[in-house]
Amino acid sequence: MVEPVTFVVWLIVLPLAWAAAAFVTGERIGAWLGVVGSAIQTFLVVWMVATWHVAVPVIHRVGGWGAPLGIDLTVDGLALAMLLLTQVVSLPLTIYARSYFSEDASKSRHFWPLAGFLITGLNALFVSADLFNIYVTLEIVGLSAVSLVAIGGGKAQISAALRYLFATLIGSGAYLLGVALIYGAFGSVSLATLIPLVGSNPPQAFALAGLLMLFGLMLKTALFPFHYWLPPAHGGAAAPVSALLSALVVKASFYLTLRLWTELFASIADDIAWIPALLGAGAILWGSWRAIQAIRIKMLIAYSTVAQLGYLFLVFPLLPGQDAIRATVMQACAHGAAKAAMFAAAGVLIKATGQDTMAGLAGMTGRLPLTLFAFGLAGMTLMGLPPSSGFLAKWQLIEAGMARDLWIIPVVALAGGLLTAVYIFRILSFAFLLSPSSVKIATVPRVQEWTAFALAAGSVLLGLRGVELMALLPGQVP
Amino acid sequence: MTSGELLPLAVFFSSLIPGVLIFLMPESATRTRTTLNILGAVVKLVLIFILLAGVRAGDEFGVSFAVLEGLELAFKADALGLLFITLSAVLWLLTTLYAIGYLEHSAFRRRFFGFFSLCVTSTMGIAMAANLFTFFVFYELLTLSTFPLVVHRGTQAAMRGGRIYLAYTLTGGTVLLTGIVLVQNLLGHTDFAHGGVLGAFDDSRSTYLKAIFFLLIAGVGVKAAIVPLHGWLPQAMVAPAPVSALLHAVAVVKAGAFGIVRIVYEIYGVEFAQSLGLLTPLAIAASITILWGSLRALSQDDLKRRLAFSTVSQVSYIVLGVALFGPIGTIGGVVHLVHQGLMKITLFFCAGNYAETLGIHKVSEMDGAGRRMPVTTLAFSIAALGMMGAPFTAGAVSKAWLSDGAVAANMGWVVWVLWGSSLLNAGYFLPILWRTWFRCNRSGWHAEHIPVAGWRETALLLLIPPIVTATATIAAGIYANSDLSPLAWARLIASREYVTEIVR
Amino acid sequence: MKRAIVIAAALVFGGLLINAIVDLPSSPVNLRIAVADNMAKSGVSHPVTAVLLNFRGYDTLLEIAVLLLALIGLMAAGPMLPPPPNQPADAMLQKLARIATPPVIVVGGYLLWAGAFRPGGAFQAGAVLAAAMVLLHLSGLLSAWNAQLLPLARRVILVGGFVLFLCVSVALLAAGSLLQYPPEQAGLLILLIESGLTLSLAAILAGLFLFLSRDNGGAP
Amino acid sequence: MSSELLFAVVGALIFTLGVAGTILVANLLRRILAFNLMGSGAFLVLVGLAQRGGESDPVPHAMVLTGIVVAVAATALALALLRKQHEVKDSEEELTEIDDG
Amino acid sequence: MSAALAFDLLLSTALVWSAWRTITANRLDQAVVMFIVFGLLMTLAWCRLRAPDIALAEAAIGAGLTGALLLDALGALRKAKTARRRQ
Repeated sequence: MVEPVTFVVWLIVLPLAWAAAAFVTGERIGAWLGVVGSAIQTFLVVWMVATWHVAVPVIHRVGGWGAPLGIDLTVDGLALAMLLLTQVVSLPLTIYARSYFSEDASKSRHFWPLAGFLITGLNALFVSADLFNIYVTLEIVGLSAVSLVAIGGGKAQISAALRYLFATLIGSGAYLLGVALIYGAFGSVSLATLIPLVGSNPPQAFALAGLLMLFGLMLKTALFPFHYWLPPAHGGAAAPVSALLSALVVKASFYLTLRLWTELFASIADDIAWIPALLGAGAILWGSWRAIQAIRIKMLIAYSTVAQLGYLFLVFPLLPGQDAIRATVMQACAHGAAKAAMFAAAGVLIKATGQDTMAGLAGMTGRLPLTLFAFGLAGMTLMGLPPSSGFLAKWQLIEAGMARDLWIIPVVALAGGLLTAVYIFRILSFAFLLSPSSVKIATVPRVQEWTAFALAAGSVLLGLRGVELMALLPGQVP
Repeated sequence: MTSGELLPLAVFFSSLIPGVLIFLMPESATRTRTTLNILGAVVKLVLIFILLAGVRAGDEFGVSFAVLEGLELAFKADALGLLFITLSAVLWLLTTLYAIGYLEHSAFRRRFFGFFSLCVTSTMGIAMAANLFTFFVFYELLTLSTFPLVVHRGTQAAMRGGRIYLAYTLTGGTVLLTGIVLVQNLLGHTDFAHGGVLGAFDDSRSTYLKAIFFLLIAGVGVKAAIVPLHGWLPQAMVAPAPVSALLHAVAVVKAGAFGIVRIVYEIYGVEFAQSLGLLTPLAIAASITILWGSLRALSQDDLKRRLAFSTVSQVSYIVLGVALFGPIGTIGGVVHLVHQGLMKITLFFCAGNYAETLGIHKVSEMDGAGRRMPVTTLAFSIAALGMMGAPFTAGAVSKAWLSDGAVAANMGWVVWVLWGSSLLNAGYFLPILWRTWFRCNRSGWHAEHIPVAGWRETALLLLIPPIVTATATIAAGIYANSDLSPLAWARLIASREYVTEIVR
Repeated sequence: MKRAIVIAAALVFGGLLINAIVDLPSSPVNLRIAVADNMAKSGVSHPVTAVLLNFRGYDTLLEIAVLLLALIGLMAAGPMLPPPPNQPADAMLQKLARIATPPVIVVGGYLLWAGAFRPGGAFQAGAVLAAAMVLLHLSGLLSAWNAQLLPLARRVILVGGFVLFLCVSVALLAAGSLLQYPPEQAGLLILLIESGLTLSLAAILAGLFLFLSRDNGGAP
Repeated sequence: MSSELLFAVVGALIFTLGVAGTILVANLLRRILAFNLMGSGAFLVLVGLAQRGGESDPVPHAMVLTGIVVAVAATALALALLRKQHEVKDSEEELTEIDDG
Repeated sequence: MSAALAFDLLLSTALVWSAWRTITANRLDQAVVMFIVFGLLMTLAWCRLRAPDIALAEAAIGAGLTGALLLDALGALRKAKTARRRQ
């Protein structure tokens, strides 16, 4: 029988199809198409993961030409893990969004096609093995994300979207010039072709290209201090959009950074590995600090994203160690699920209380226990408290750091955990306060509460059984 | 799955499942919730008796799941764990009964009992943890599941208490985690084993090992409220009485003390810890805590705060026992784990009764309370005397074994610490007894909530638990030498931690 | 201050960049040969079209997606403008537009057909047609589109070419992989795709203008 | 120096100009222009560098075609957002007290 | 030096100059016009680089459509500004 992994192109084709169909059919049918499509994609990817056993990457040669003439799609454990994360997080979010947008058609009409294109872009990006093709996927992801932020149509959303747009355009511009230099230097943009060609002393253009591309990707990942665009965009967008962006979009450019860092630019990476780690530490401290001071719930969550992205970059001095990669993949998945849950929960709370402030949360543990519980579980993952995937990520990170006697990494990770606890419990204690029972709250469909809870529970359950996920990645380096 | 694997899980789920179900039930389903709570507690007790019999007969109970490659969530039900489990389970049942009476008509009961069950579940996890990793998992879960209980009242004061509680415990957790990862880094595992697992290392690593020991003890020391890490305990008094009772007598502080026992005996191994010279500093820290807690208790007028500081002092008896090299000290410490639990929970039940029935929160308001509430006050007196170490009480047994242990470990000075502590205990308990019994109140009970009904001076559910625990306090003292006493079980534990024969 | 830093940085960067470009050894891989060798199998005789629609057709598929989603984003975020005032447009301009449009369409058709063997193709053709539509709009003969109420037919035209392209590439999965043309039908399929794309691209590119534009012919 | 290489160098200059512009220029419309300059510069580098040998190379041509279309898409979106922003500037719906780090 | 190279040098200078003016022109409409000029020069450059396809696309899309969009936006923004002044 044929390897399920070869169906990977369906993960690109399906969302494209339902995006286009949703554009034609309009919001009502479009929503159903989105949900069903995501469900099928999730089933496919789970099937792939379950039957994944090959150690070597699976290659799909688009057009049958093969690199360097054609474009190759490569699926390895890392890509598969990201595909899994994307589908598993986006399925509940589509269900959530269907209910969330049900009342105003003007927004949902455009949400579904854009969401479809976004998911396409992500899936295509994870499997692409061609630098220029990656540029196109980056543009799909970037532009659809910006448009999704803007569908709010309010002043805040529009200015946030513009700021985000310029950030992402500068990022892809830098990346594009890098591609141009590499094509000039080697005459190819296919990773498989390039990696063997990069000798011991590559031309200066190559190093420059590396810097340009990595800079562009870090800007798109909102790594401190390039995070300036993220809080308004993620904090201002509609809840399902914020969830998609925080959980998945920033991970995509991070995934590319990691991939290029360890594969293509390995020769120049080692000398500068401390830079991303330093910025990551800065992100953790600064992001947490701003989150602690935030007034609005979604702003707090957005700054928490800035901080959590820092963890992803902490491991760079430990690369290409497999233990470091495992730690960072676990962190990416943990944060993906938890942050999606948190934004979904925040959306419910804001709809219920009619205000995006912490003070409005008083008494909510009594009114919306399920949502608050989801929020708490997600917070547990972000704090890295056991038993949660966030804890496993932190554990692996600390272990990897200690194994190489890089003490600063565990110290920063642990300190970051405590800072996270400060702002998470800041929200929760508002929710535990007694409120005058006179306060009326709007009713929110249960499905929104439950999807938020499902995501949060997922982020915790992964912490009780991380074996399968980690099994996707190559084994311990001896 | 064999019964050896199934039983520990069953004990675990017997409180987890009720907890989850309670969360799913509507607030109004009071009766179902009550039945579920009590059912869970009773089932747990039954299971535990099966386990007790098995362990006494020398059977092995354990089960483990891989979380990551080379990282396991592992449980085992051994003699030491079962001691803690039994204590928690019994007191859980009583506290549940008490809480049902105490929280009648109050809001958010679903939340309260839900987290209450999770809290006990975490305690079970701590008791049955077979390695430091698992221990840590449930240690932190305990913190999280007790937070909603501490802030249950939802007032600003409650929030403040909750924040302080978290600040201490989470920081402690971080320190503990650091130590644990270091152990993992050193050994590749963190399993508990009789006689310890770190003994293999030679002197070259001794400073490193000492540092790790410091981290681990500091980490669990926060929950054990070792001075100067005890600051959270008096603050957590904002919680409702059943919570204080549980926090102080069973779950939290005991988790800390229990952690110290595990670390000393089953990670380092008491002989190895002695050879590293780690026990004397521990004993000193414990002694300081014992005296300091009692001193602070003297000056507290708020009854619960006085009891809190008394807890600070009493819990360190356990630590002290652990730090006394030799089986006798061990027995004294381990048995105090149970005895202190019985006595302290009695005191908190009674404090709760005073507050609920007569609105008394301060010692200075207690004049004549004995006349109005003889039964409660009797229970209170028994427990208080037990704390002082009066004869025929559980306290006497603990103190006797501890001082003998001190002599055996030739740390004579510890005996003086114990005597000093007893005097101080008398110093802050006798005035209360004097006021309640021998002074009559003139102003009348300004805030009387519950009227007298026949012999019942207060609600029945508030009355039964303290009676039971007070009786147990005496029974544990008088029948100390029977095979079923906590002491007998402590002997069993010690006999498994030491190869040497126990003679006394 | 910031200005000075940025300019200095820009100078340094530009210097490095030019330096890197100037002393660059010749590239080890040369795709021209690969392209030349496979032209016969590509179904077209114009190399750029072969790369665009066949060798790297996947890029093009995703690129259309970018265009489409930008249009949707524009519709989602674009200003909610009032319906255009029907001011009388410049008669001269209208005459010009009327005269110009038919030949422009012819040119578009030619470019599309020419793409197979010489410069040209769907993009150029679509762009030219779009330009014609813009011209018609500016001359008041074609009114602006309203993003809020878009007739089904127009939506179908907008995505039609893309969907056609997608369907073809998926249908070719049977051959083993996405977009794997059988050499003999490659030419035909590419022409089919390109004609679909030409219409949709014209509509999309014009839409980028027509959804936003509100000055109905009136000189700016 | 061949004229192809010359154009590559020009592309480098234009890209640098564009970057500096996008960072320094305050006016958003100008920023959009600057960003387009960045793109064109990159395209020149791509083709010029690829053809520095003198012979024409279809692959970068196709890439640049793709790039131009993507650029116009991004530009249109940016302009739409820009105009929308001007439209809502006065209407005081949801105060934007969004704070950036 | 050959005539071709001379032309290329000239073209290059023009390109850089127009790009520079696009950024530095002190009036917005000037900047936009300069950008369109830049687009047309790019078309020339593409021809010189033997890339007629790109030249066509640049003329139609890069200069043409983008230019139209920019001018349209410019007009709209100016209208909005004057409207705001009136209030």
